[in-house]
Amino acid sequence: MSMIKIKIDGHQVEAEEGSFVLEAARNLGIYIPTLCYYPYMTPYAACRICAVEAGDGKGWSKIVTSCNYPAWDGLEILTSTPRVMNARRVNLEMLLSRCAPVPVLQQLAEQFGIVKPRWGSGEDTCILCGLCVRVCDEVVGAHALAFGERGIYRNVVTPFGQQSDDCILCGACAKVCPTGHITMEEISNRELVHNEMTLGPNSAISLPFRQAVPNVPVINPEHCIHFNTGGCKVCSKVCPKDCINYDDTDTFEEIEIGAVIMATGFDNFDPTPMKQYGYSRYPNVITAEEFEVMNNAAGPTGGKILLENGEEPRAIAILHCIGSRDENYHKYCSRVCCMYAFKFSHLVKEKTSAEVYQLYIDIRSFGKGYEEFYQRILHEDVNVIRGKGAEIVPSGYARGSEGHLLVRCEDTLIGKWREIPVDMVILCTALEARKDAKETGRKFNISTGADGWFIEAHPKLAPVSTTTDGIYLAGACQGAKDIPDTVAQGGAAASHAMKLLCQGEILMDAACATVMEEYCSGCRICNDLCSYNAIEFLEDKKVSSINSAMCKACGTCVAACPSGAIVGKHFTDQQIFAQIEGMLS
Amino acid sequence: MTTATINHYDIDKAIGEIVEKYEAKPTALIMILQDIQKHYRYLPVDALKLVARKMNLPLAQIYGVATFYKSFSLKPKGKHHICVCTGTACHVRQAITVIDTFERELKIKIGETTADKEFSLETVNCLGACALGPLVTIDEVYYGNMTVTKTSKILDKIRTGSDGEYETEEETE
Amino acid sequence: MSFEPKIIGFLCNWCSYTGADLAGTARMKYPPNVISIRVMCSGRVDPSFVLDAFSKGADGVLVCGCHPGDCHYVEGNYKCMRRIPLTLKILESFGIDKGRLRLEWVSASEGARFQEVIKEFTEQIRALGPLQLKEWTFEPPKESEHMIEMGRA
Amino acid sequence: MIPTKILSSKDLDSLRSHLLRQRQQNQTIISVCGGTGCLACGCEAVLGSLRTELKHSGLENKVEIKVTGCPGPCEWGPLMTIYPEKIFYIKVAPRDVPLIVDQTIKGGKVVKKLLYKDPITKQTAIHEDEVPFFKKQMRLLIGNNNRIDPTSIHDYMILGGYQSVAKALGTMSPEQIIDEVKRAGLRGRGGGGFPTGKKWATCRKAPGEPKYVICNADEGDPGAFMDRSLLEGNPHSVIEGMIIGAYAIGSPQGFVYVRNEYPLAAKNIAIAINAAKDYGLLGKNIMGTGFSFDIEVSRGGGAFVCGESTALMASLEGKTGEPRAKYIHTVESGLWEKPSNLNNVETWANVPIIIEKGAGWFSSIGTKGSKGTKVFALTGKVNNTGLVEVPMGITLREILYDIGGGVRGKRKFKAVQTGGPSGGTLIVETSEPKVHASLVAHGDIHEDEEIVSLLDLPVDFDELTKAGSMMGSGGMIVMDEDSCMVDIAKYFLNFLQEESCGKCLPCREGIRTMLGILTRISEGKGEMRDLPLLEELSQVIIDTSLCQLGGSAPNPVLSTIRYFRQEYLAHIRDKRCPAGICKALVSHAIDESCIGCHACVKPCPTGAVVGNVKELHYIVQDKCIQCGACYQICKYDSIKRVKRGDGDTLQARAKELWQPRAKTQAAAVA
Repeated sequence: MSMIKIKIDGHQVEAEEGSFVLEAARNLGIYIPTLCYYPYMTPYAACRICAVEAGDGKGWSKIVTSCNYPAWDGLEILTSTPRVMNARRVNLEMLLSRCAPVPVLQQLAEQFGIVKPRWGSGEDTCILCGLCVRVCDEVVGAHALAFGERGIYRNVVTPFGQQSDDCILCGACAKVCPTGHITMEEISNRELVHNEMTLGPNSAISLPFRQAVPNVPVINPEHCIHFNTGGCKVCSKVCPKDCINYDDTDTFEEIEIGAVIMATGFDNFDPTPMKQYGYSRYPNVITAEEFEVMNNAAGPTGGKILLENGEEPRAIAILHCIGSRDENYHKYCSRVCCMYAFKFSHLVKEKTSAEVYQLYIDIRSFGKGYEEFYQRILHEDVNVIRGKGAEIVPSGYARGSEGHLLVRCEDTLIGKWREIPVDMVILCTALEARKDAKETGRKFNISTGADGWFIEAHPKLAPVSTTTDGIYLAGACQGAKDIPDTVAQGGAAASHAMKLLCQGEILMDAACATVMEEYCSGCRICNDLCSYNAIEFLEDKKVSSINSAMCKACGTCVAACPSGAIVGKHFTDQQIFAQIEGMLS
Repeated sequence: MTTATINHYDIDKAIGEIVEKYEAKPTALIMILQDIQKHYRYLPVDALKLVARKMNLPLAQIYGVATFYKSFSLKPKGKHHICVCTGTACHVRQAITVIDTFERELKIKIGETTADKEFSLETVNCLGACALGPLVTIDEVYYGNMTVTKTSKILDKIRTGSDGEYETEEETE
Repeated sequence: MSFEPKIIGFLCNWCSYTGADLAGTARMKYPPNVISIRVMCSGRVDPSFVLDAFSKGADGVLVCGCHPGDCHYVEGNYKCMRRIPLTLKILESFGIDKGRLRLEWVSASEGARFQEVIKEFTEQIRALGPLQLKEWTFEPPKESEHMIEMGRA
Repeated sequence: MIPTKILSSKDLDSLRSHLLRQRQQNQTIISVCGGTGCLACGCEAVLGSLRTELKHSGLENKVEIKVTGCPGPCEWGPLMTIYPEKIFYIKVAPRDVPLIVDQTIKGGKVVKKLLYKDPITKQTAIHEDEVPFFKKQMRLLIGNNNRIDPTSIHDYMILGGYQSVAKALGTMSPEQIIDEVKRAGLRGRGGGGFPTGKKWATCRKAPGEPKYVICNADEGDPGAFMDRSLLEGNPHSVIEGMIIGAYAIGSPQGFVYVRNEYPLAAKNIAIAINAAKDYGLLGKNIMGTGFSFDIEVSRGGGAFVCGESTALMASLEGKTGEPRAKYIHTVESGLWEKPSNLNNVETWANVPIIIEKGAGWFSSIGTKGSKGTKVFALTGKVNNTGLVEVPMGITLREILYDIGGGVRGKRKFKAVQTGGPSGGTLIVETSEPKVHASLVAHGDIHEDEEIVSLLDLPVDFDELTKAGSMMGSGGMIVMDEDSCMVDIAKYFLNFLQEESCGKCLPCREGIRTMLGILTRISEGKGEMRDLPLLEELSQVIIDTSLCQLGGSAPNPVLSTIRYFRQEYLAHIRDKRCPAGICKALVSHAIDESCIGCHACVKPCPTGAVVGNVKELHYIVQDKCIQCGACYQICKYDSIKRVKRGDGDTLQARAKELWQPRAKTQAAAVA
């Protein structure tokens, strides 16, 4: 595009041919009021407030709207002649006579000295600038808003006034509306859908979580408009350093490593199959993890403990051992539930005035300071009942006062069958191995036990190393444990790994296989037999040879060699024959 | 096709035919809506949603067009559709008195439909027969040189259902 | 007293041997007939070991390895899985009943399963009775028609 | 051999001569006008009885009936012309048909009753051109209307149709055609008067393919129906013009955007397009010249704003008819941002004539600035309502009095309004004392200065714009003293408020505000400061409106204030409506000229009129709702519209002056 010269209020300036006069004026710092103009959208020129006088300097001049008037060579613009100021003032007065309460108009009115429009004042707050309709069409690409009717009946509306199913709740229209006529319906008071209670972000661009490393915002494709409709890209326009890259995807890196520490963690047991507790059927029956999220200040309720309908609970029951110490689910004890259950009741007592009932089988306060914490909780008058929670039933059936949940259990200490009315039930669900633990284990050559936890080399002597050397275990992936134990294991695994890495040379165990060249016929059967490809073929000597550093001494090649040319040290054929002979004699 | 018996099966077929007739070209959108208006005497909501889907245009654009142009209406019109011409020529020949009479007789305002869905009253800007101002069309039949008295006579005639040929001779013959 | 079979067991060090050890530490009871030899991997078991065991008077041979995919050396047990059927064929040609050799997968945590396998195999061998090896005489293999044609073609 | 496809001008001539041979020379043809105007007058009934009558007398295969377009004088509908004698009958009723068949068809005699009778000279005219209404006209475009059946292409070809296409596509290059149109001095007939040749040239040069050619048949102006009769009566002339224009500009696709309220026009143009396609005059490789061009009809949805070019194009794109700023002209970026050349129906219809008769002949007609003829729709309070095609340069007085036959009834002429709402200016007799006083009060002229009466201004784009008026699209509404100027201004603003698209603020809010002020004035609540306020608002609206609808909306208000200032003052100061239209300021009363014919009693909806036969009647003031029924019925002009509240004084005075009249005197007045 060629550059041309134009004059604005006497200032000579260079501009691109066809570029809009308003931008040129703003670059020069000349103030021109606008209402329906927005930087990233094609100018609509509906409010006419940005009117200026355009002339050719030789007598011809005309009032034009600067936001969409294309510059041409020799153009002269006057932004504050009496005719222009009068035009803006009367237009503003006419708009005020329809939308008196709009703050942005009142500010402009002061500038132009309008006290009260001469034709009475209407109460409408929509100035029909069309920004919302255009942002939805051009930028977001959802086409959810439309101009209805025409003339003085013209209004901005979703088709037929119903909630439009094209609308993707991006909120762009509410953000762009200059008068606040469009407000986002208070989304957060949507009722508390428990199974969506996550700490994860739901806006399009955000930090994954507060302390994320690197502490850099990331685009979430499922919420971002660009990935849905191909439109928007406002973030790349506003980013000063222009570092938004839309086609950045996960990449696979091949890295050379010396050791691996498996710290893949655990999953929470999903209590839905246990029908008697009614999880996901009664909204106020939640799992411990959800209660934890509710307590988190960054969580959906901002740290407050609330029921489904947003009120505060009056009584809460905490049921221990849901899914653990259970014949048909997990026989092992998850170790951590008792202590965090007490933490929960402490939190409930602190944050609300609710009554707390804990139903346990045996209290496992095994750690340092754990028992003292248990005694302290007892003194905060938490009702502790020895008896596993048997069933949860909405109290509508029994007592007529709906809204409650009835926890049915057998209090073995007093030998009575009890029905406790509560508002909320927290299930301390078991810790179980990751669903994909088996595949991950197979990838790293470590086997998983019956419960899915990784198997350590030895339960007592080598709890953090595995049968495969160089691969270590840390944390709950090896078995349910709480934070102190996990941290300790982490340290141990790290030290094992460091030992391996900074040793310089490594101690090889004696057993390995070697090829006796005089017997080797060069048949190469053993070459691709070894899964550690420790066997290569020497072209010059036409014989195979085994790299002893890589050989793991499994002996498979020894058995496979047709001419018996490979000797497996410490497990030679003769030794085994001798053993057989010894056993049978 | 009375408006009451719209059921989903034939609305889909009917809209499909109409859209097909114009090969779903955007330039034909207004003509498609006119055919629907003629077919149902108004634009039903689900018909517009179907059009939006078949022509893969946003529903917002279809709604904007349906409410912008005067010949479309989202509410069912009356059985007899009265159009009073308010062109300048007819206005100068006192079309206002005719409109006032219609509004008085039918007890509705311009643009409305009587409760029993018999009559809907509308004004239109110039039907192109200015020689016969003030002019009224009722169901495509033209009634020229209307006066206050003739209005009530025609209404009674249509109410009694005898759509006999109406003499339009000049009263002052 | 009934016939007490002598069974040689080749146990892979990482899975079956550890499984046996687990059965032991769990004080599980199983017949003592199986004498186990530890090998680093079931892939190490050479068919000649099996034949040597039979020739030296073993009544049954049990080979145990890790479950396929669990092998500490990745594919050792697959190799064994291929060799055992060949060995069975050889045993057949020697007239030894195929039931006398068995391959089992026992993982490190399956102490109970190891106990089961031992009990069951011992009963099986007891049922087969002691192994009487006949004097081995060499008969040349019959010329199959196919080989004859090949020769003539 | 009769060519089914026209591949060259030779085929055209052979087809034309074949058609002429087919039509025996002196076969009688009865052409009945089937335009919307005559349709409204009941020409269907006339045709019906004509067909039955001919069947009875066994003449149906000897006499041909041709249903034609509108020749012009809708006032005298249903019209009938009998060829070859060219006898011209007006106001034919179904019961006159038997008389016509046996007297004129069989006997060759003329039915005197149905001939046109000049109201003043009482002279009857047998042939069409003897009628004074047609004498002063130069009917190039609508002259052939009563000789063409719009649904048959053959009638058009017989009259030399498509010769210009053959000539243009065959012998001329696009540049030559554009140069020919430029030299002819053809200017846009849509009201703007932009030189057509220059427009085509810019569109041809503009980059961007494909280019579009659009015919604006939206004709939203109320009181204008020239485009309707052209499209209904002679669609092929428009198509021929578009083919030549498209060839000159190099456009493969054309659109005809027909107004929703013209169903007959849409039908006829569609039939014509298909007929042209069958003959290979439209579609691929027209007449073997390699140029292919297709026309598509698109119907409007009932929006006056779609007459504006950018709004029309938005409507064509299937969107709401919202205009966009014309800083980039539509000839460079119009329909789907492609160069689009939009012209009015009448402009396209002129093109074949220019090509056929040449630019020299065309520029000989009309004035220095405006060439050719212009079709006006003369309506309102004029005797001969209808289409008038006159050469440029004729004065408005000639149109109004010589052609229009003067003001209807015995009322005095007040003003004529041209250009419809988007022109909105008045043309008045400035020599009128009241008008002269108003101009002086308005400060336009000094006390003694005399200016040329606008009626004597020649019809010319530049002259009219110089005088502050405007040619406009052609609507010409005559108003007599019965029209109240405040009401006329209110009517136009109300029309524009309904038709405004509502996009830009000055038009949407400005018209609403001004209408509010005018309504207050018409209800007697006006204040003196309203007039300067109206003028201030008008200036801002004209300056900042986005399109011409808003830009020209204040014109009616400005020109009514300018010429009829004292009427506004009457409404504001004396709370009186001189013309008796503004209901709030009027009360109906009966004066002494009432002869007691009792006609006004029955129609009164509220029974306000009281009196028995042959005696003086009077209107009960508080019951009367000023509906005007009695005013329309009274033949003796004895119902007066006086200032609100003066009704009783007038009726009291009438009671003394009234004395019973002998019956004979009453008959004389009828």
